[in-house]
Amino acid sequence: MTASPAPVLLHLIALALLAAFPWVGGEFYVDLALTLMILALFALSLDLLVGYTGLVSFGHAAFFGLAGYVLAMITPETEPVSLWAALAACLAASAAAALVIGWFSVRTSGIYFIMITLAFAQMLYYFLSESPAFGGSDGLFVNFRPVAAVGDWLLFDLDDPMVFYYFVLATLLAGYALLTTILRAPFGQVLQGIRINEGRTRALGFPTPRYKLVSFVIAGTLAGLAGFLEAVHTGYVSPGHLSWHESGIVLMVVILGGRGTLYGPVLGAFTFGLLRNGLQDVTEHWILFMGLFIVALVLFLPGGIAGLIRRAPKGGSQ
Amino acid sequence: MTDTTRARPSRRRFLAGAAATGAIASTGFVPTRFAIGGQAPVKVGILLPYSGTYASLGEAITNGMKMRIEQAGGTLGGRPVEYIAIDSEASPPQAPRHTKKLVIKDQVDFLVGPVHSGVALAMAQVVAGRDKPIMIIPNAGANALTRGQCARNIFRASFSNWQTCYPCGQVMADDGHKTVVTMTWKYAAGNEIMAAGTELFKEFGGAVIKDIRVPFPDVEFQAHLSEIAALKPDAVLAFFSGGGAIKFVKDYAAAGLKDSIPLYGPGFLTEGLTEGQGAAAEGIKTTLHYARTLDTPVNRMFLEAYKKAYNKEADVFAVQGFDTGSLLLQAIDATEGDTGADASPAMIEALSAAEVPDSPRGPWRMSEAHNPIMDIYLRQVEGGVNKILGVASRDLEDPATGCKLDT
Amino acid sequence: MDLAQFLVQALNGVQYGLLLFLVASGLTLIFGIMGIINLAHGAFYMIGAYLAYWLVGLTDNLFLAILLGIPIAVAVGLVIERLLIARLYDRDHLDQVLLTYGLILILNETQKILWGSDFHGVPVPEMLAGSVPLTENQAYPVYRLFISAVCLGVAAGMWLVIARTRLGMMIRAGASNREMTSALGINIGRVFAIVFALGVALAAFSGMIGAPVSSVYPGMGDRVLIISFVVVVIGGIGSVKGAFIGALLIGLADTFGRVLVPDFASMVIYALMALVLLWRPQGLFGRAP
Amino acid sequence: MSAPLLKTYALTKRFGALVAVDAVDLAYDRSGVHAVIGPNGAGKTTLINLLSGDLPPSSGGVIFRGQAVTGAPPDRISRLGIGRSYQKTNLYPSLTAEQSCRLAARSRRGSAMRFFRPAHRDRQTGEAAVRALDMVGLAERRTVPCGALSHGEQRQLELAMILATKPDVLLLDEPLAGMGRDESDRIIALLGQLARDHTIILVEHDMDAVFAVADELTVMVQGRILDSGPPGRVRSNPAVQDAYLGAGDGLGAGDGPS
Amino acid sequence: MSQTALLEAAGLHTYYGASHVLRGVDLTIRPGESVGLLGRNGMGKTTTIRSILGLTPPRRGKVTLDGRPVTGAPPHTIARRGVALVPEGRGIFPNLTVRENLTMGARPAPPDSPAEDWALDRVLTLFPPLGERLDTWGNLLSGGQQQMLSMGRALMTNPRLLILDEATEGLAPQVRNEIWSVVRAIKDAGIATLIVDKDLKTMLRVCDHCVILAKGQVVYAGPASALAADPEIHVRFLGI
Repeated sequence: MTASPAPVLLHLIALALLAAFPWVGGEFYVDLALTLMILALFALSLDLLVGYTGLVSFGHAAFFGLAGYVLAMITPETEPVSLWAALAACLAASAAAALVIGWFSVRTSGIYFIMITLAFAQMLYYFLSESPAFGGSDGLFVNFRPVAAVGDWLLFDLDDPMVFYYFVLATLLAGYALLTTILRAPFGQVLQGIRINEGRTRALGFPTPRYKLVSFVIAGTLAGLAGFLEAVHTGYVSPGHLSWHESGIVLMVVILGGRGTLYGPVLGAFTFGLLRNGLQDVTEHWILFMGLFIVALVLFLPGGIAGLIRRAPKGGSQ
Repeated sequence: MTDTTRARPSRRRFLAGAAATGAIASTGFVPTRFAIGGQAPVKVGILLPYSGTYASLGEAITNGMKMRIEQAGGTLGGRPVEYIAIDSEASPPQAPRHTKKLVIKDQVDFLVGPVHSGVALAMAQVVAGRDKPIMIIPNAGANALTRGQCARNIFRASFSNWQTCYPCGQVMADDGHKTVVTMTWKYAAGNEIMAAGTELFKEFGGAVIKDIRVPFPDVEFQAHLSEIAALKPDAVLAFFSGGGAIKFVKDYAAAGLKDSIPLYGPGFLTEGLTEGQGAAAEGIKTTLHYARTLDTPVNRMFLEAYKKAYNKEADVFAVQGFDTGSLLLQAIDATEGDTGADASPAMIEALSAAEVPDSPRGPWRMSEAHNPIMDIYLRQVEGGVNKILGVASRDLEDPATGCKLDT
Repeated sequence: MDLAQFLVQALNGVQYGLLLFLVASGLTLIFGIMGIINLAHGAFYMIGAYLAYWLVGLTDNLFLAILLGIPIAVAVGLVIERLLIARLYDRDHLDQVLLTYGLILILNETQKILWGSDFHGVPVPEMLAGSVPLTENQAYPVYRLFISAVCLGVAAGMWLVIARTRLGMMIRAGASNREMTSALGINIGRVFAIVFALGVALAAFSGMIGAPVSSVYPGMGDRVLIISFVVVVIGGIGSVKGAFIGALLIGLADTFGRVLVPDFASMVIYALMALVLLWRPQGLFGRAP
Repeated sequence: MSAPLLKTYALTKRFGALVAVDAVDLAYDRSGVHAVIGPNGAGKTTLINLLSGDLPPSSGGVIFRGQAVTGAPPDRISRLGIGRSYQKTNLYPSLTAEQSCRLAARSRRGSAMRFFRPAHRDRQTGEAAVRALDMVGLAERRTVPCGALSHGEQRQLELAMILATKPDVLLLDEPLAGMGRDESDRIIALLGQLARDHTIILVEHDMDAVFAVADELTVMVQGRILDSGPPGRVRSNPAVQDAYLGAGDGLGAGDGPS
Repeated sequence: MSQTALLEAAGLHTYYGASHVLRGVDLTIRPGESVGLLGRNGMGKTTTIRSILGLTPPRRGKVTLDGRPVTGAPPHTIARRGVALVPEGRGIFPNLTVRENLTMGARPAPPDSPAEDWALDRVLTLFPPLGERLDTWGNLLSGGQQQMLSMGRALMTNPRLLILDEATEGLAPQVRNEIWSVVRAIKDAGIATLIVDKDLKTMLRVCDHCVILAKGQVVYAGPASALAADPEIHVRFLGI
């Protein structure tokens, strides 16, 4: 639960790499890195549930996609919207949705939790894909990136790809730092208690359903933040963003990277993304190799990629 | 769809900014025939589904396009062709990443794709307003692509959803039907096609007594077939595609409805699927811009060549791929092989005025909104093939409502 | 809706429900009884459909194709269980999720390599090709009725095997107390391998028998996967009876949902699942945890 | 005589056909060790589960400080001041002893819905945790993950975690099972101290320990109370002896040593 | 004494995770012999049984059946070599009927075995109450009936060694008597038994040998008659 020196060093190296990347990466790879940072943030948010609270959600894309839809709906056709207003609206929407879905879902556990989160996400998916007002199955455009202005003064320009890159990086860092802080705080300690042994935690006097709900809302809101960034990035949202495929992919990323660590999902996002990208370049049968890779990983590397790192320096944090 | 062309400057500013960011490694260097002695390949990026439900469409389009270019000597403007294909997975969320890979990393000269309308819109968001590449849509029919979302460098070689079924209304009215039930999947293409198909029908005084919408991509139709049986309309106008179309047509016939309530629809309902549908498809009338049975020398040669090259029957998607190839040839011929950024306006101009006389579907030309103006045929399944009864609508042009191209 | 319509739709609902049970039957065994979260269930179903297409092409006879296809599916199931699944019994459920997700990718691509990407129809066997009149203008396809009968047969067969055979006893015993079962001299590993293979065979069988009505195409397993989980979870994990009743309930809810609340038709089954789980978190016939 | 601190009336728990706890009436005063003994399956653990809120009773009820708490969730019962230990070691294997106790102590510092200040900076919980570990003799081992503690140490930690929640009533389900003699002695002494100002309900098989600390002894058999009262008297009850050593009549009395 | 041991466990060290439960347990059972395993709760009796059966394989030490090592073998192979368990808590399959509980693991006696086969009829003769409830679900039996079922189920595998873990626990005195007389009948039928029970007095009458465990070690091993003669040991290691 506390960082030992080796991970701290690794974190700094990773941060330096990401910060320096736009200067050496080339336009496409910079854009890819951006996409993967957003995926990493999305995966981090799910890891709060899967890895730290012991709740496996199979509907997490609902919050990711919903935030994008809110951005698309509030962005006027002909002018940009304020970044602050957009952020507030998108995060509030995902938080509210997470509160409602979570309120129902945290009463169940295990596989039933998986299925009930799936059920709610599917309902939202169908609602959006069947409502012409929300663009139907074709989705919606976000015509303008939000403007980060204070009064008339433009703070920074998200249309500038470099600025946007660092904006995403900063958001990812902020999310990472927020989760680190929360997990070290009493709240996070209770969550981990719930994951390891919910019955015992309840017996110690913590009303665990309430903690699970709050965790669900935080995770949903962070997923919304990632979805907001994705919508700003691509300028396009579709019901596909809420589909169970996307929920499945982000769950895979978390498991692949190593749940229960914060660096795991980030590594998972980059591994998954680069592997997918690389395999698509190399072979027509990339899906086959992706599948073989995943199967091999489960068999030979339990605990995901983070398991490798944890195994290397003995006596890590957990 | 709304008009978003005025919104484009913002996007373009971003993209221009991207190119201008000095630190970004790519130099923007574009090899042209003049630069490297005519040997630098023309890069054709392909973003089509090669996995999942739509994989066969992706393959047919690719085959058709490559065949057309092979027939023209295997070169574009005298330069060899490098195809860079990516599996779109028919997934809109993945589309921006895939598109950027082709556009930014591979610096393709032309971008061909996709099948899925959602993917097309996501691609358009990346491509629109750029000088390069020129995007040619070989299938996706979303009306918006050549209406509100139309763009200078985006062309469609296939159809708008509206076109495929607009003549249906007249056909049904001509057959003497007064009432119709529409039935399709509850998604954008279904809604657009049904709206087009009933437009004329209503003008002729027909009534739509129910719009049945099946959750996409569900193929459980039984409850709705019972509804239709109870409603007893004069006709049913339906649109499904692929496996869903096979199943729908079979279920419709098996429910005993085929003989009492005739079935109409856009040609996708039966095109290339009659083998799987068998006798259930007999008698269904559809409208489409193509039919395998089209008896023209061009089409006969096309079918024969395709069969020879790929050991498979060509379908409408192969035709759309073939015509995409024709457009690529015309574009590059206009600049004599130059694909540099400066050459773009000339290519766009050529494509905007393109006429495709040697299409298997019959001659067609490009509209101002970059969508084919073409004949729509009335077809009926007879003896397991879509037989052409005649032209349902000659030189049909999509209304292109809301398309404003800054030329 | 008049009474006749109501009855017709009820028939549709029951018929659809039976089909859903068939489609979910393999998952009922693997997930419901063994507790393995098998995301590849839909992929096995799809492989079954392609096997039917391929073997019907060779033999021109669906029933012969099914007879040939089932041993293939059993073999595939056994190999996968021994090589992969058997190593995961003691692991976290999430490892099963990840592994079977990998299996989906492998099976999908295998399908594409073996059979290509085209859509295929499989003809209804001639002896079952007709329809029987139902109302003045609607008929019911004989093959659908045949499938319903097969579904009932499969349900009865599953019930018989589980309730009436020694293997069934071992399966139930193993599901309730693995240690005690092996302490009585039962090779529980082999029992689980057989159950897994049976589950795969059932998934493939439903794909084969359904091929003439559903047609055969890449990605057809996706839809089947989710709906199968819904069936098993609504019915209650570990209960074949629950899955059967759950499937009928979903079939009826879905059918009447389409007719009565068409605007929300696609959400009905998910709403139903959410409601059932809120009312009885362990499903209709599941044992309380 | 004041109203008892913790009282049950006709407390009953059925599992299907089995009546695990059968109309039990108990009343516990403010302090002291109240031992509950009986053969396995007598319903002792079920009784603890009913008192702690882990199981809702089938009928009857529980009254704590004059307030009905029947069916209250375990977290509420815990916050009211009833802490419990588990028969089967029930810890956080990946947390250290100190982290576990901190978590326990945290539950008495108001809501833990605190998101920003690191938990380890909270001096009070830290001190409470260390104090609890010290009381059970685990202070030296506080940085060891629970999973790596010996069985006996894990039992000690169970107790430390309850102590860290500062309960008034302790429900201890076989706290000495699997402890070494030294560890047992230490815990027995600790229970003796705690009994001065805590109500301890002790389910235990170690009879030496029970007789060393119990102020009152209750014997349960088949869900019912066989006898209850001062340990000396209860011990001499022949029915109780039979329940423990067997009546010796298993094969007809008289043909063996007695 | 000249006979080879049916079961021999030597120097068993068994762990649950990091917790070291058995610290070198030795145990020998000869064919047809009845051995009592005694000790207070938590001293390692059940763990000894689990180690022998391979349910919790020992980390060190050796288990042999008829002189052949079975250490580390899976439980089902050990069971098939003639060891049957009547576990603590009875381990009845709740979702199997009485008949199914009995027949599921049934194995006929080996053809070369001199002993009479324990078939369903014989088991039902031994436990008449089960015969009346053959089609009842296992979990609907009373405690005593469940115990009979558990024993009958074990007998149906035709074991040479029957392990009884707390077979009379939680039963009414009258039912306990019935169980004990069956235990003796089983012994008389030539089946070796390993018995864990709290009823010391009866144990001393039934068993030939007794072993007392404390803290994972054998603290007493000897003839039951010797133990019976030494009440001081009872109190020290077992009693109230």
